[in-house]
Amino acid sequence: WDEPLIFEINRTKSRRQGILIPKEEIEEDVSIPDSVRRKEIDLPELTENEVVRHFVRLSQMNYGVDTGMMPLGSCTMKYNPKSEELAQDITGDYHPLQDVNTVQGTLEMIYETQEWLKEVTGMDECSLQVPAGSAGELAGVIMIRKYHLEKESHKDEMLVADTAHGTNPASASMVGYKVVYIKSNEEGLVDVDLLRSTASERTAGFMLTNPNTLGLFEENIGEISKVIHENGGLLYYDGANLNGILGIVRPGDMGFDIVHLNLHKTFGVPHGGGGPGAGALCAKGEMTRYLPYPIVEKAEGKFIMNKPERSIGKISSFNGNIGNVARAYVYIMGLGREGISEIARLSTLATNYLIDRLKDTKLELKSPNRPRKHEVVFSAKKIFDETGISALDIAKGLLDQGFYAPTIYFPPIVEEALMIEPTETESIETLDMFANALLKTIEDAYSNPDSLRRSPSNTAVGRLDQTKANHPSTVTPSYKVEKLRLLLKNDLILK
Amino acid sequence: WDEPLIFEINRTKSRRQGILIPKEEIEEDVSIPDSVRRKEIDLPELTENEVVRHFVRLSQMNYGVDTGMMPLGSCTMKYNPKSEELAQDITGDYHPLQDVNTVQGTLEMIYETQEWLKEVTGMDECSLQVPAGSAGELAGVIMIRKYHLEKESHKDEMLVADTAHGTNPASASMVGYKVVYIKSNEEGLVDVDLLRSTASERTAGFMLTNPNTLGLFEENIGEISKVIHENGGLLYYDGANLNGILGIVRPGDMGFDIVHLNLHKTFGVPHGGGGPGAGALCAKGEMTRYLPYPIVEKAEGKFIMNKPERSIGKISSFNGNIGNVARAYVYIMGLGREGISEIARLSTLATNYLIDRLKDTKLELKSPNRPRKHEVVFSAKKIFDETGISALDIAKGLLDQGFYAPTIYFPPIVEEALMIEPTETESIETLDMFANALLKTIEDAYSNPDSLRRSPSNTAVGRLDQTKANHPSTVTPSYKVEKLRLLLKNDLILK
Amino acid sequence: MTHPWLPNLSSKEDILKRMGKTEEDLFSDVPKELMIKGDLNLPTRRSEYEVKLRLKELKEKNVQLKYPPFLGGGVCPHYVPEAVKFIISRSEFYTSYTPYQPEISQGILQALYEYQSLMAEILDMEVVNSSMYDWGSSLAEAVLMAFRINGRKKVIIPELINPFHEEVLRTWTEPRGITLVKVKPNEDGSLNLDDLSRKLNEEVSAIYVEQPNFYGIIEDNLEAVVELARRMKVVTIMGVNPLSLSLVKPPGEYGVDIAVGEGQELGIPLNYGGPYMGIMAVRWDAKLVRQMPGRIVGKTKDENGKQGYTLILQTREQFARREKATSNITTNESLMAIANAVYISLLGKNGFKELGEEIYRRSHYAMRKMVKELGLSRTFQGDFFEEFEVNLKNYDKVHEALLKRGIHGGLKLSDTSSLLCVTEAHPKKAIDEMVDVMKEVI
Amino acid sequence: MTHPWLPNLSSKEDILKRMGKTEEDLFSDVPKELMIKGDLNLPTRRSEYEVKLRLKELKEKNVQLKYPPFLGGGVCPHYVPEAVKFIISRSEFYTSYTPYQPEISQGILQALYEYQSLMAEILDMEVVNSSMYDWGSSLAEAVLMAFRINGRKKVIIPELINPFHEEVLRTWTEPRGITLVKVKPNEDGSLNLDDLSRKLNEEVSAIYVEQPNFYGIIEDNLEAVVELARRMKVVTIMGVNPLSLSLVKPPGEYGVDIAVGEGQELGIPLNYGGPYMGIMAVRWDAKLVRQMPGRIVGKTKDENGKQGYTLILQTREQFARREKATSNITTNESLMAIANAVYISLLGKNGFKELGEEIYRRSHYAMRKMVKELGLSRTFQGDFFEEFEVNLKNYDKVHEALLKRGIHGGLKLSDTSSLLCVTEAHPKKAIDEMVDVMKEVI
Repeated sequence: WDEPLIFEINRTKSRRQGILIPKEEIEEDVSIPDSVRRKEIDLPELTENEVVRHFVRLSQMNYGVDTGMMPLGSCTMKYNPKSEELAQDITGDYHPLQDVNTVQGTLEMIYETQEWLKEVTGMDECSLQVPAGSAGELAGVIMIRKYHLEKESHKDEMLVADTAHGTNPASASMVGYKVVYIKSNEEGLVDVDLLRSTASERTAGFMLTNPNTLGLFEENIGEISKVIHENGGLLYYDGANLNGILGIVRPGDMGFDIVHLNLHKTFGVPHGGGGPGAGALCAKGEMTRYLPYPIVEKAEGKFIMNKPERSIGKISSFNGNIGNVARAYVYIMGLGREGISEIARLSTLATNYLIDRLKDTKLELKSPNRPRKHEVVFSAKKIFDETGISALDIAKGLLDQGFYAPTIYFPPIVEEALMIEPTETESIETLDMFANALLKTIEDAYSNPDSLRRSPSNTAVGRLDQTKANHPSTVTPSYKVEKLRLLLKNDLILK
Repeated sequence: WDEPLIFEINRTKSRRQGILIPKEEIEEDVSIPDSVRRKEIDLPELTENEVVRHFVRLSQMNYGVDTGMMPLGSCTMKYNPKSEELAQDITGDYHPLQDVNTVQGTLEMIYETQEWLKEVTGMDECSLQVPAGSAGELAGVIMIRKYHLEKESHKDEMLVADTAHGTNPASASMVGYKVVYIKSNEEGLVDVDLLRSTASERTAGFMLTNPNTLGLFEENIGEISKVIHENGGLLYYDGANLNGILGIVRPGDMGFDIVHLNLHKTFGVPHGGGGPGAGALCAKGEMTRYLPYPIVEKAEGKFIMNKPERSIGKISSFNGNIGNVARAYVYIMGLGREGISEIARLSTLATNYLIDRLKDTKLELKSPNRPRKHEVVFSAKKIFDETGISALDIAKGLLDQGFYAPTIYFPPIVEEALMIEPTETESIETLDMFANALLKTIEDAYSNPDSLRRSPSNTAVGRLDQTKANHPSTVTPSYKVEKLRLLLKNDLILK
Repeated sequence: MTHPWLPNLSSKEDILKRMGKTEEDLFSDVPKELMIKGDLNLPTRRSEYEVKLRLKELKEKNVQLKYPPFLGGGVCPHYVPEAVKFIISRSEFYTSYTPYQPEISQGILQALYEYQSLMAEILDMEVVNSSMYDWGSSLAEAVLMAFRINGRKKVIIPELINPFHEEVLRTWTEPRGITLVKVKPNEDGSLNLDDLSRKLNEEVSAIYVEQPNFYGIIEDNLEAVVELARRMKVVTIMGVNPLSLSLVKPPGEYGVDIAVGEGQELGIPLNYGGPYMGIMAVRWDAKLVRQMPGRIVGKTKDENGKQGYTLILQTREQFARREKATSNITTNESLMAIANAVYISLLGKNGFKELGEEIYRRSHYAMRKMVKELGLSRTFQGDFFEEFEVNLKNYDKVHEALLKRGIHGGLKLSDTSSLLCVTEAHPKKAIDEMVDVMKEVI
Repeated sequence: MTHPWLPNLSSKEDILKRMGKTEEDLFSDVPKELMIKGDLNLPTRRSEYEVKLRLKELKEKNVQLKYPPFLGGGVCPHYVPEAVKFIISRSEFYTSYTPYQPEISQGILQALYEYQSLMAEILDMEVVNSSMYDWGSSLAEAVLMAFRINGRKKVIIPELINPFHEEVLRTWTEPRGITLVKVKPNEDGSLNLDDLSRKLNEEVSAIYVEQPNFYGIIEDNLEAVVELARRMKVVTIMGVNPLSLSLVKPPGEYGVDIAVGEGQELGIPLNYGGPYMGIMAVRWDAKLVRQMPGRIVGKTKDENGKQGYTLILQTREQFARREKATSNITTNESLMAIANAVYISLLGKNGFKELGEEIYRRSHYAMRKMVKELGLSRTFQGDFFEEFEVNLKNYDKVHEALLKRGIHGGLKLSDTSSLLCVTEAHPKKAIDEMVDVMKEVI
């Protein structure tokens, strides 16, 4: 159905309100002078019923993990256990600046989470102050910068694998580093020789995910680590792909100096339609001194907030997304040691099962004989060449069959890329259904390409006009702009 | 979409479980002898994800007040404020047999609710032990019986208006009364002359709703009360329609001796897809001595559970649907005296507005000049005669326009009845949309009857095969029967 | 004035104007002298936050127990999984109505069909309705059903019947002239078959047995009961705690006619008395099915041959049959049936069994500890599930001592007898602590 | 083994067999010496009930305060309506991903568009992104944005800036060589324009002002600030508490370039530090819009002319532009933006104003009571919203006395200074009780 904009529901403009404000009998006037006083505001006027019904209907026009499989590569869309919501009980009503003596239980939870994350990453210390993965990356790169500055080593280059997530170069660049890409070799792995020849005294560090975004384990990680460290650089681990090795091998054991984790990927925190997530930033050895604060420590049987000696400071205003840290806490507790050690085994199994189911198709795979970890990237180039059906068309075709689409056109080194991450929480039956849906879509590419090109047709809307959406004379980012357009008779160009 | 039966999701029949059982290290064997020990059971084996996803999908194939207007006559499908759910805090975890000293707060809530319901009904005492309206009716009729028995008056007839809800005669009959119907007069009201001639010393009582199911206020209620009481009978108020007079006039003031309330109708408790609701049974004067127990009373600053002197006993095993009583408590508290006094005014306004919007159609109305209260019953007989489109077809046509259907074919005294109750919680905009949808459906009856007869077509399924559903050789009330049919090659007849 | 739940409050005058009417017109048929004058004696409206503060205040007047109470008597404390709460909080379910329009109610219809099907497996019976109010009312309806079937007026019940259910049974059936006859227990607490045989005759409409009975005791010879009843053409009704059926034989295996029970223990909070969930099931027999009260969902197809669900056998119901209906029930406990369905689905085959075993073990551990460490005795010696009775010298003294430590002991059956319920919600340390406190005062 | 979250755990061997592989094959590329040997040092798995008990245990280690703490400092206690919690608990929202597939993500896209639109009205600015992490990170991004626009490296901030946000700003911008210059306050706590003029020159990239500032003080001459900045082609950044905009002029009216702020106070719990909700908005100016970080949802049409919503201006983002992106942000606070949208919609025009007024009144009541009854003084005398500072002889003594009564007083600014936040969540009696307790120790 079509759901009107919230501004357009109460068309008679009668006075309504969706919640009552509690009022105390207090003799105080609002004495703000006219010069700073707000005059008007155009907000909806609706009852609770109207607001609830509106957003319930919107929710029904949305697809989440609770609706079906979301095989988005590098996003780790796993099932979010409902018990995680219980965790709000020890976070929801607590103010971040409360006397620590009044929140010892909450601090204990944070402390335990830090300890557990240290254990699974093989690092020496973790800070949970970073509100998301990319904030963790930013903090990590700032740590690298600070470290080198204090060592007085002049380093202005950050090495980044060409398969890296876009956040890696973006983070490096935000801190002022020049980004130097390391091209992958034929197999889709870091070209160690190239790395060796590129690394220099200018190299501040190397940002890497392992397994990489092709789902391949960088088996030369020992050598990579050696090269970087020999050049005085630091090895940075992008934790987005940790789900492929969790319980099998630890970043700390592979030689990484700094690790960020996405608790909303690997540790089951819901993605919330794009956020909030929660991050962790872990470091080894000397690097722990630079971590963002606060870090919770135990001192004389009491939990306290601590600031590492050379801390880069804070990356968000308060303690980090603790509400979500608590969800990850429940997730880890619920899986326990027994469950955590199965995560990579089962997510890897799911990926390779899908590869097995799709092996006799026109989808192509780099290094087809290497096992994948948490994800796999197929190229639909052959299909595109033969039928004109693109990765985008395939994605839209899957929507019509009740699945969310894989990540497409990423990583950029694969043409017509379909990047699929099934996770360990999808049953074998669902994996089979997904494989069948993909097989059917490929078949359609050959037998019925026109209809596929017009897909999706079973969804709330069809393919959207992106030109209109982005053109300076039609771009519409708010209702305010809609109103202005009406008022100015459409003469509102973004310039 | 099609959602498989829960038994059919894990098709590989692998061992799965949706929740872990907490286990203590206790040395105890399960030593139930083989002769009483359970051997086998066929239950699904699913993870939490599979169970949640299944039921989320099912929920999306369901229509509730949070999805849109449900104009079901006599059902009072009003919006259920979300704050009602807070009330679980003082009911959820409390055992009904707990020492009353440990649940004083909960008892206070029950006590206050009793007091408030006494006030709005004008009765002397209320019992909240009845879990629903019809349970209240049953209890009420048992009270009437016990009262007459103790008075040693031989009374074996229960008078019931022909517009009454089906529960009235059913309740009377469950208690062993002979049901005598009082036909309505031309105007749709109780025919007082007929009542006078029918009432006799055999008359145990008269079960009445006011406003009646046509939405008409029984203005002769004073006379009706006189007739019944002169014959030694009792006047029983079916509270299903209270929403039409709440805050305007009270059953107690109209001469009713016993009143049941449906807290899930008038007092905002959600309907839960058919239940649970909650009831209240209130009585005046002498009749209070017969109420079901427990009733909460205040004694020396403490709340206690009391049993009226001549109580008929308990109608459900424990204290009644207290979880829902607490929701009604929140509802009444949220509206307060100011809001409660507006309920009938606004629900009546909504009904009469709809009548006004529909007045120039082929829908017919008994006593068109009398105002309606909470509901209105139209007859679609003219439309049926002219086009063959029935009330059922009209109902299905509305489904296709995103509305739930009115109650149809009730009350039986109106042919092709469409019984509409908009409630006070639907905005004027929604009322207009509903009126427009109904107008369009009527138009379709004339311009496009075939397509209307095939409606609904925008729903999860089309019209269902009721013959197959109910036929002894195909009736299928459980998966167990499905399995047996398969095993017995369909030779399973219900005989 | 404006109120968050009343959209047309501020535009009342406008709407009336559009209709050319006044508010008085709409109530012109209500006699003036009957109309409420002045304000109702109700509290003034509260904002949501003020409501919450009031509820908090009330909650603080309740005693916050350290552990769930060791109380049973037909309903017991259990852990309700978050997934269950989550599903029944889906407002498409909880704000919906009885699915009279199946085309846009497939969700609740399928969910109820699944409840019926899951409960059918647990009970091993074919036809389960989609809920009554609670165990007590299910039992009452079953007895009325038997009465409709054979017109006889005597009903045999065990002496160790749950007294709460018994009272409901009396309230509902006494007006119809139905009398209850009680059968003595054996020394172990099970039904005395000799006494039963003696009391069984052609005036008897139905025999009701409970599994386990009020003392938690597992009946071990129900085959014989059913056999005796069958000979006399007496309707057999079995009341069950469905959770016990994880370990003991289901009613279907005994071939009983009607099964009743309480679904609370399968995913429903205690709710201080309700909502609970009355289970009712019958054998695959038209005579029984057609006399069964309550709504039933069945599977069928739509016009295009697509599978769908709808209410079936509605000719039994009050809205169609009025005084000839099988019951007056309309509002039932649908949402609780869905809670049952979700919980049973989560448990699954394995979890259901594990849960039963864990409860069995914990309750036996508690009993044995009391017998061994406190020297308490039991009136009946039979094997039990979940609930058990112990004799105390002074219930009140023990109860007060426990309450002082934030522990609520068992149910007072008499001054010297307590009925305890122990489930997976009672950690071992809670049991140990209870026994320790008892030790101090015994 | 079986686990409720791992469907294929028990059929691992079967699946491997179907693939003709072993688990070792799947990890053959991982160097043996790196693989984890033995068990990880993690707790054993807990059932959901055991998790709940553990959380309860932790909660009991926290102090249960009698009232919400009188703490602000950028985030404040407020009542979050049930309807807000209900909507963001709809799992179609909270388990969904960034809406890269708009066709099946219209729900979240429209909801985010509505957030942007509602916030646009509150700020009176045209373009709002669909969230940053919090006020601090929004501010940091705004300063980096100004740097991208004009390449200058000095940023002017008020001395009374919120120190928590200031620290985030420093952390993010220091690596780029950006330096912060502080402007003194007037006696009333507002920005000293003379000092500002003195410090303003052509090296300045941006001026940042807060409304209200850290001491809660309402700035009353921001027109002049914007005017000064415009002359020097300096980017103007205004940080706002959006709730204060119910009473005071919005950034749009001043014509500022960028507005930032914190959405926590509009329907988001305190969460002991987050999730919060970074607001960021810019004027209708291509230069600003194209440099704005974060996701933006726009309205457009589909192939059939049907209205729809999609992410727009994505060429600014990291996944497309990599090191040339406007920011590295990916995961943002979408769900919190929806919470804002629901809460603002519930408040509506009237409720928004009423809420602001009630908070204003209560906080002024508290301040006046402390001044009058306790004789406390304030460092700055300007009018304030929601938060205010008072001087105490001994913060710690007062704090301890309050805590003993279950009351958490204001934030310690120094040994003799406390910053208090009073909102609609603090009943009058809580304020009175706090003052009474303070009376005893002052």
